[in-house]
Amino acid sequence: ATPKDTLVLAWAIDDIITLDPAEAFEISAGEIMGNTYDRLVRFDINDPSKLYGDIASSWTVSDDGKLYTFKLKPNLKFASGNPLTADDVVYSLQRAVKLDKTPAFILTQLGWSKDNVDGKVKKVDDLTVTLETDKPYAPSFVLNCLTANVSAIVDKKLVEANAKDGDMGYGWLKTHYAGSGPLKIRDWRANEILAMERNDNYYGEKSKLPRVIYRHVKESATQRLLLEKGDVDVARNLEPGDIEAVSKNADVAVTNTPKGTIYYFSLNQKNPTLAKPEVREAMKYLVDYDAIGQTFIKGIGEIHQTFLPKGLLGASDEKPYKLDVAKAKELLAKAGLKDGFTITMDVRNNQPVTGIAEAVQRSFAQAGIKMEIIPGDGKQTLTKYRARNHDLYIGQWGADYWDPHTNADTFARNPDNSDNASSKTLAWRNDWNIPELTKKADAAVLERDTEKRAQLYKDMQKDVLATSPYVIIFQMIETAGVRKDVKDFKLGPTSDTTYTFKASKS
Amino acid sequence: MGESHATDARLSKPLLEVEDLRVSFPSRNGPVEAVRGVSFTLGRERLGIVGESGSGKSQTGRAIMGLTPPHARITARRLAFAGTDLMQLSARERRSFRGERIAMILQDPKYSLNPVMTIGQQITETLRAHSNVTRAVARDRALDMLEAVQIRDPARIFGLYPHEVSGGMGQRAMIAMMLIADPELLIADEPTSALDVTVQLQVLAILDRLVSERGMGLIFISHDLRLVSSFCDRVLVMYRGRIVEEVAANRLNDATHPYTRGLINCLPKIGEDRHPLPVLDRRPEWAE
Amino acid sequence: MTDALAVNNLTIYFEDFAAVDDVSFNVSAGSSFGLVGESGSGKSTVLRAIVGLAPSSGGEILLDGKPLATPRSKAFYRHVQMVFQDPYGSLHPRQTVDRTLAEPLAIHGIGDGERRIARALDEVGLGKGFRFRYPHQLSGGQRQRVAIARALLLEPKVLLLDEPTSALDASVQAEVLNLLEQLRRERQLTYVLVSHDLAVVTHMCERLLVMQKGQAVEELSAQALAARQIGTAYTRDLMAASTGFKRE
Amino acid sequence: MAVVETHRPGDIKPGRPRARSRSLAAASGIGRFLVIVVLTYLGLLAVTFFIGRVIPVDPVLAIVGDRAPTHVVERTREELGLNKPLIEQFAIYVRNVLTGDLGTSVLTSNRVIDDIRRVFPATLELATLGTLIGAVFGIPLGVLAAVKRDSLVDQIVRVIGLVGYSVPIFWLGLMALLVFYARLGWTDGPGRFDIIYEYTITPVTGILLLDTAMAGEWDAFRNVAGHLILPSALLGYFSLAYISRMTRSFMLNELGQEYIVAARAKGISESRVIWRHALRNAAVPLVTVIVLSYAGLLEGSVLTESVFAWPGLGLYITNSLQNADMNAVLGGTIVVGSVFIGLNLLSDLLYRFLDPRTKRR
Amino acid sequence: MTDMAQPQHWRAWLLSDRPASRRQARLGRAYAGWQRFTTNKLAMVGLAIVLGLVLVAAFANVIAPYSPVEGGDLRTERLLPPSAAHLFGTDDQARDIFSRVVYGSRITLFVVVLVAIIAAPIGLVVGTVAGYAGGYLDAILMRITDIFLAFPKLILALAFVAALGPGIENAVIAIAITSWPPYARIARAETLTIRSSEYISAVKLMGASPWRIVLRHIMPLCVSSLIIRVTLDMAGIILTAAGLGFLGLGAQPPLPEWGAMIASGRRFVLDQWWVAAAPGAAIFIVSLGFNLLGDGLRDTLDPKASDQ
Ligand SMILES: Nc1ncnc2c1ncn2[C@@H]1O[C@H](COP(=O)(O)OP(=O)(O)OP(=O)(O)O)[C@@H](O)[C@H]1O
Ligand SMILES: Nc1ncnc2c1ncn2[C@@H]1O[C@H](COP(=O)(O)OP(=O)(O)OP(=O)(O)O)[C@@H](O)[C@H]1O
Ligand SMILES: [Mg+2]
Ligand SMILES: [Mg+2]
Ligand code: NI
Repeated sequence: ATPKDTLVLAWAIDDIITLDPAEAFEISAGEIMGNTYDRLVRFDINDPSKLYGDIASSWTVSDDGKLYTFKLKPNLKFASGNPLTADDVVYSLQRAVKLDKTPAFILTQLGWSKDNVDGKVKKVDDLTVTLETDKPYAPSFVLNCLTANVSAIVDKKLVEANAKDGDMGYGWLKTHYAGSGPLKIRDWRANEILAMERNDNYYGEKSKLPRVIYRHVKESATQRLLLEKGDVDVARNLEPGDIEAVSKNADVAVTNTPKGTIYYFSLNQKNPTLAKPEVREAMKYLVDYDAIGQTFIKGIGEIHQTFLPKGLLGASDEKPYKLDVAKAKELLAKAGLKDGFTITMDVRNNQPVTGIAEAVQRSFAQAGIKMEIIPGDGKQTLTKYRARNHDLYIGQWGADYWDPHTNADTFARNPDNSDNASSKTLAWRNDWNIPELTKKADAAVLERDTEKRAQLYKDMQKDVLATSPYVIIFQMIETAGVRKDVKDFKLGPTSDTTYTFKASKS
Repeated sequence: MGESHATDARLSKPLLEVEDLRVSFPSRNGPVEAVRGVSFTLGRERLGIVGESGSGKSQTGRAIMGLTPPHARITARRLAFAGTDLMQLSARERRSFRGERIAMILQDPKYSLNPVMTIGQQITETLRAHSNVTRAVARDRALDMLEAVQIRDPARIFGLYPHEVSGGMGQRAMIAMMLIADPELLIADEPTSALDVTVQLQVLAILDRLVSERGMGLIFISHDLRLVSSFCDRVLVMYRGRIVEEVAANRLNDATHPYTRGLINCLPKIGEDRHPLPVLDRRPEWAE
Repeated sequence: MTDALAVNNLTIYFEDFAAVDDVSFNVSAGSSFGLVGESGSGKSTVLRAIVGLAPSSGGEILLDGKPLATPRSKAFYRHVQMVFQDPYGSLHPRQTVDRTLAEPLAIHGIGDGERRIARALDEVGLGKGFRFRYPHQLSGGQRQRVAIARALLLEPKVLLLDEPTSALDASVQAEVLNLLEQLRRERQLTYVLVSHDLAVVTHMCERLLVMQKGQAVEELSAQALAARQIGTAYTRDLMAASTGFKRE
Repeated sequence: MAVVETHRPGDIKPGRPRARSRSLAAASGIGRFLVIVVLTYLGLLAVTFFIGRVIPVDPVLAIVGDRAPTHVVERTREELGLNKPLIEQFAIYVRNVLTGDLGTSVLTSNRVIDDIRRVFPATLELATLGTLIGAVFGIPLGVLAAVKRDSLVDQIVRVIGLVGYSVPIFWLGLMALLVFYARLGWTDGPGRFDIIYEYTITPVTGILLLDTAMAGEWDAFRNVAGHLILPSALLGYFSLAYISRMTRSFMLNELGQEYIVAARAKGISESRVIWRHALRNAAVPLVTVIVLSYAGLLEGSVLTESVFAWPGLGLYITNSLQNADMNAVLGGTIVVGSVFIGLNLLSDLLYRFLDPRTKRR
Repeated sequence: MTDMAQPQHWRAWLLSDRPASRRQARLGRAYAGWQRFTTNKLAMVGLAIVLGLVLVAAFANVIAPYSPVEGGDLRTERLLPPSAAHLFGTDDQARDIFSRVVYGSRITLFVVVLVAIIAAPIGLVVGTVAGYAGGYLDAILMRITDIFLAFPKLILALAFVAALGPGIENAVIAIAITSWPPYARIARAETLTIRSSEYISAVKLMGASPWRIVLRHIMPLCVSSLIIRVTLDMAGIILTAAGLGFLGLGAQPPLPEWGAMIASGRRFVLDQWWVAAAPGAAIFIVSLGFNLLGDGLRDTLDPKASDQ
């Protein structure tokens, strides 16, 4: 059994490698950051298009659309007891840019860099901060960037006290906590446990439970056992079969929410066969979407074929493709591949991608395409993918922040297709050279009229759907099994918006 | 008192009676008879058993001890020790005879002493298995016994492990181990064949003295006719599991059986110039 | 005339232990020389040193007056062969008699194997029936005969015999000793025979060397021994022990 | 997985080992022994290191993630010294190790040494209990089987052993969890203890049974024990299978020796013949078997650990390996190597202690 | 009548202690071994299982009612419990598990045979050469062996598979690489005792070269204990292969490798137990078969054991 005052979640948290918000970019780390660090703004998890001030009480955007002024709430305090002021906000944003870790691009895409950020992010007074962007981006885009974890506010005093050799506390914060969120991190033992406690200095509604603990459990079956036995309150990595089973359990409720993650496989255009437009199209007809939807992703995903996941601005729910072997064969014949061909697919060793890959393998076979599955550990297939050495690659892509640009940027932009390009977008990884689309994407992010902007994205999705080397299969639905005595546990649309501090137990 | 008592006993009844003893081992091609109807009686005397390798000497000795491997079959019309029929006894009763009343010295001290127990432990163990003596008393008795088998520094040897002593020393320790409980019958299975010739005689001298002093019966198994004839009172000659001849030791040269005669003759002797040596011409009827 | 084999001041150390300490003797061609002594006195080690199986730390070994090369040449092995003590250990347990005997012929590239093997078996008194048996199908005496046949196949001049009969029953011993004598006569072989049994050595050899703890105690002729013309107490002890038990 | 979970020491054959060929310490003198240890270590490190570098996984990827821009990837690569020649990287690594620095794990952000200090006791506790169970039950069973050779008891013991050798551990583990934890509720579930005790238990040694007992936290102790039952019983079963089998074979060998006949000739009781004489001799090779099987368990049993969500060494190394977290893998390998060398030494010492023949006069 | 007499005649011919030809001697020896082997009932069971495995592998296409890789309709035929149509039920790709298990025997056999013919010879050569040569060569070879022994086996295998890329052939190589050291040790230990035996001295005295001695005289003697050990290890090899498959690094899908089948079936172990149970049972039975066979071979081939 679990303690009354503690919410215990079983979750695969082995992806956490750091607790520093300027660096953390993994799914579970995202959720921890979301619960433990405040930021200027957040979006409403019930309607992600709505933004509200977190530590900002209000903000304004200048007419030229480049200067953002934030007013902070007064009398804020960090968990450490230090007051939270504009200094901390400026420090945090500058720090993220200067450290330039992986998620820093979310901020640097606003035109900030190591060298100029001191001039772009400025304190006006203790409760006022201004941010200046290099272009008049859509405000929704800029503000959404500020909801990301990389924009979280760290305790300047505390961090600096632990800094070494001017590393801005980088070494220390990897394993420590310096925030002001509703929960504070008490303890992290990699691959074992992450424990959070109520932060009594939090400005808003305090956490109902004094303690929230994540237990690292990898196996779905094990999670299910623990959940059914009441040894955890929430199980987070249940697979379809287990979901079905726990949903029959009277003590357990199943909750879910669509996530900003989509699963797709892509065709490397370096491979001349795959570069043929007919082949690209044929493959989209060679996936048994329905069967996959009813089996491998039942309860954890729904069929989705466009590159913007549902819930993002402008997301389109078009599903023109379904299994049609005859049509595919026709297309292949047109491409001069009547007798099919042989191809490999790099597949990460986990579910549901392996199952889907096998299903795809079978439907490919019907059209004479012999597909060999090359299983690999995650990092292994990724290494290959990033080196553009694959034929087919199956994987997922999750939104980095809640704005359509995050996916447009990677699926539909490829500013430099040379081998040593600086940004290795998905288009780049598949050697898909698309100057036209790139321009469209660049324009869309500057469109300040939300309606128009949404339309731009809709158009792009249509293009991508028809011509791209991506076969997008489904959008993830995150599902959790929750014991009945847990109240108000709600999964957020992004990883950093699952707010465990709102949960309580009866 | 030992001497007179022994004499009485010798007169009253034989120590060991063996009649039609058979030992057979099952094998795929039917049972293999290692001992095929051996009969003899033994008083308080030195009885030698000779014969070539595989003739069943050891198995005879082991059958008397009850140490035949479990899968073997033993039958005997009579196998009695001091009047008690050994065949009728339970395993436990049989065990109580072993060591205490009948003891056996095995051939090779290198393999017959437990390598991980000290000599002293192994000697006192026999004693403590049969009588309720304290550790200290057992130790004293063991030291005495070691001295009796001509070990010069008993206290030191007592604490040594078998590998730390020479073959001759080990053999003496073995003798001490078997004699400490004062058995009435000692079976010595080739007790000296692993030893150097010079040591061999010393060991035999010890055995000889013990027999004459304690009045115990001795079965001396060996393949060395010359040794047996000079050491024992009476000799049984075995061939293929049977006794082919029984002679008084000092009359060995007058043995009648061609097998026995052959065995004696085929040995080279110093100072005799026989080229070629006579060889044994085995006849099937000997085995009948 | 030079001796067939001469051992001069041979010394052999195993680490710090002198297994053989300054031992010398000569064996003239066609004669038989005996080495006696108790277990561990270094008899086998001397023989093994001659054939190069034991390292010699000092002294020299001359064959027909010529010092031996280390390692020994192939030709050497056609000149000198050895028969070991343990008939159970000296035959490869997984090889038939035939295979065992074919081996030396194969190594030295000697043709006509069929006939030679058949003849060798005949010579040692084993008929055809034994040719394809495995060692476990042979008795000790038969094995020793195979070992002798193997040694003879290379037609050596010198045969070293390391206790060839000590593992055998007395009756079998007589057969093997007779065989060895007969072979020596027929082939004019030179023997060096090791034994712990004085009787065997005097039976077989003209001269013998008594060893104790790696050292030569005394060298004497078989007649001298039979006549009890013994120089050392140790040899006298050995002598006494070999006559049987004497009750004081 | 019997092989994976327990190392079958290959060189141990039933038989009375007179001269033990594979004896690390038999190398005369401490000096030579040390040289051997150092060489073994270096070899271990070199092999691990170069395997780590040829694995087609970019170690930087584990740190910066998939989304990182090229310049971040390149900078990180430089920071980690991964752009230097392999030999140089290896030299640097060895130098650091010599100064006692195993480096930092990129996955956990901790010093590798701290990580290992955390995960190793978990494995240690499990392996120790497993081996204890295996020895306590396996030895008597093996003895019994040998004494009653070819009887029903013997067959049963052999079958128990064979089943242990043949059944996949991950499958059995899952089944055991299902039955004893989920259905019957007799034992506690995966993990080392229930969350309730998360902050009652303060790890001192990391061996929680000890920690809780020393702190007098008996509730926690009971909970920890409850969690240990299944995995340790499982590992115990596997080592039991192995130990009983080896015991049987050693005992059969000893029971065939002449000194057993001699012992029986003394008229001592059969139980004394078996336990005092035969087993005491069989114990000599047996300790090596047990110690090496213990070493196998200490290396961490990835599959058991993964089924029981046990935060141990095996999982740690496997996980690090899959993410090309080479500092952690190398650190783990050093520990495993040390365990192996240390236990080999221990088995050698025990061997010398148990077998008087190895002592110099 | 003749029918009855004939076997007797053959038997006598085979068991003759005076074989008249090399062939008769060899056959006789084999027959005697076989006879000893047949008295061991458990070993016969083991042999039957292993033969069964070989037969099933050979006739997989005849025995299996369905294709092992092409499944039925995902919507209707997925995860069906055992029934007359699907003896062992179907898996998550709607494939007939019985057919997969049947075809899987080929892979298992492939792994087992390949590992045996890679690892055992390596171990044999390293061990005998080290043992016979002694000195530096011995020291070097044994250090290398020690290093490989000091590795956690599965992790070494994992590393190799990771380095070589997944796939059944690479898994085999990885397992072979991790499993030769014990063989080398056995071979070396045995060589050390054989080396000082008199029959080796005798061959040396014939003037045989070291290579000849090692190859023709020592190796054949080490082979039998190696065969025993390899047979006993077969179970372990199958389990390691399954473990690699379980960790996703063995066979590539959709190959019906038993370990990988358990790995994918393990997700359903709580509700659709048959998915993991069938390959689990297959592994268990085959492992058991090899173990029984190994035990029997030990009794037959090990001269020490057969003396008892
Ligand atoms: N355990 C056994 N199983 C089968 N046969 C056996 C067994 N023990 C002994 N034999 C057989 O019994 C016969 C007699 O053996 P025994 O040991 O009594 O001979 P021995 O006269 O003592 O010979 P040695 O002088 O060689 O010691 C031999 O043929 C032997 O093969
Ligand atoms: N390879 C070796 N290493 C170390 N010591 C050895 C070696 N070979 C022989 N010795 C020692 O050298 C001494 C002489 O041994 P050798 O075998 O020559 O004796 P032996 O006279 O033939 O005895 P036996 O009659 O028992 O055969 C013995 O003490 C023996 O232990
Ligand atoms: Mg005997
Ligand atoms: Mg000798
Ligand atoms: Ni292992």
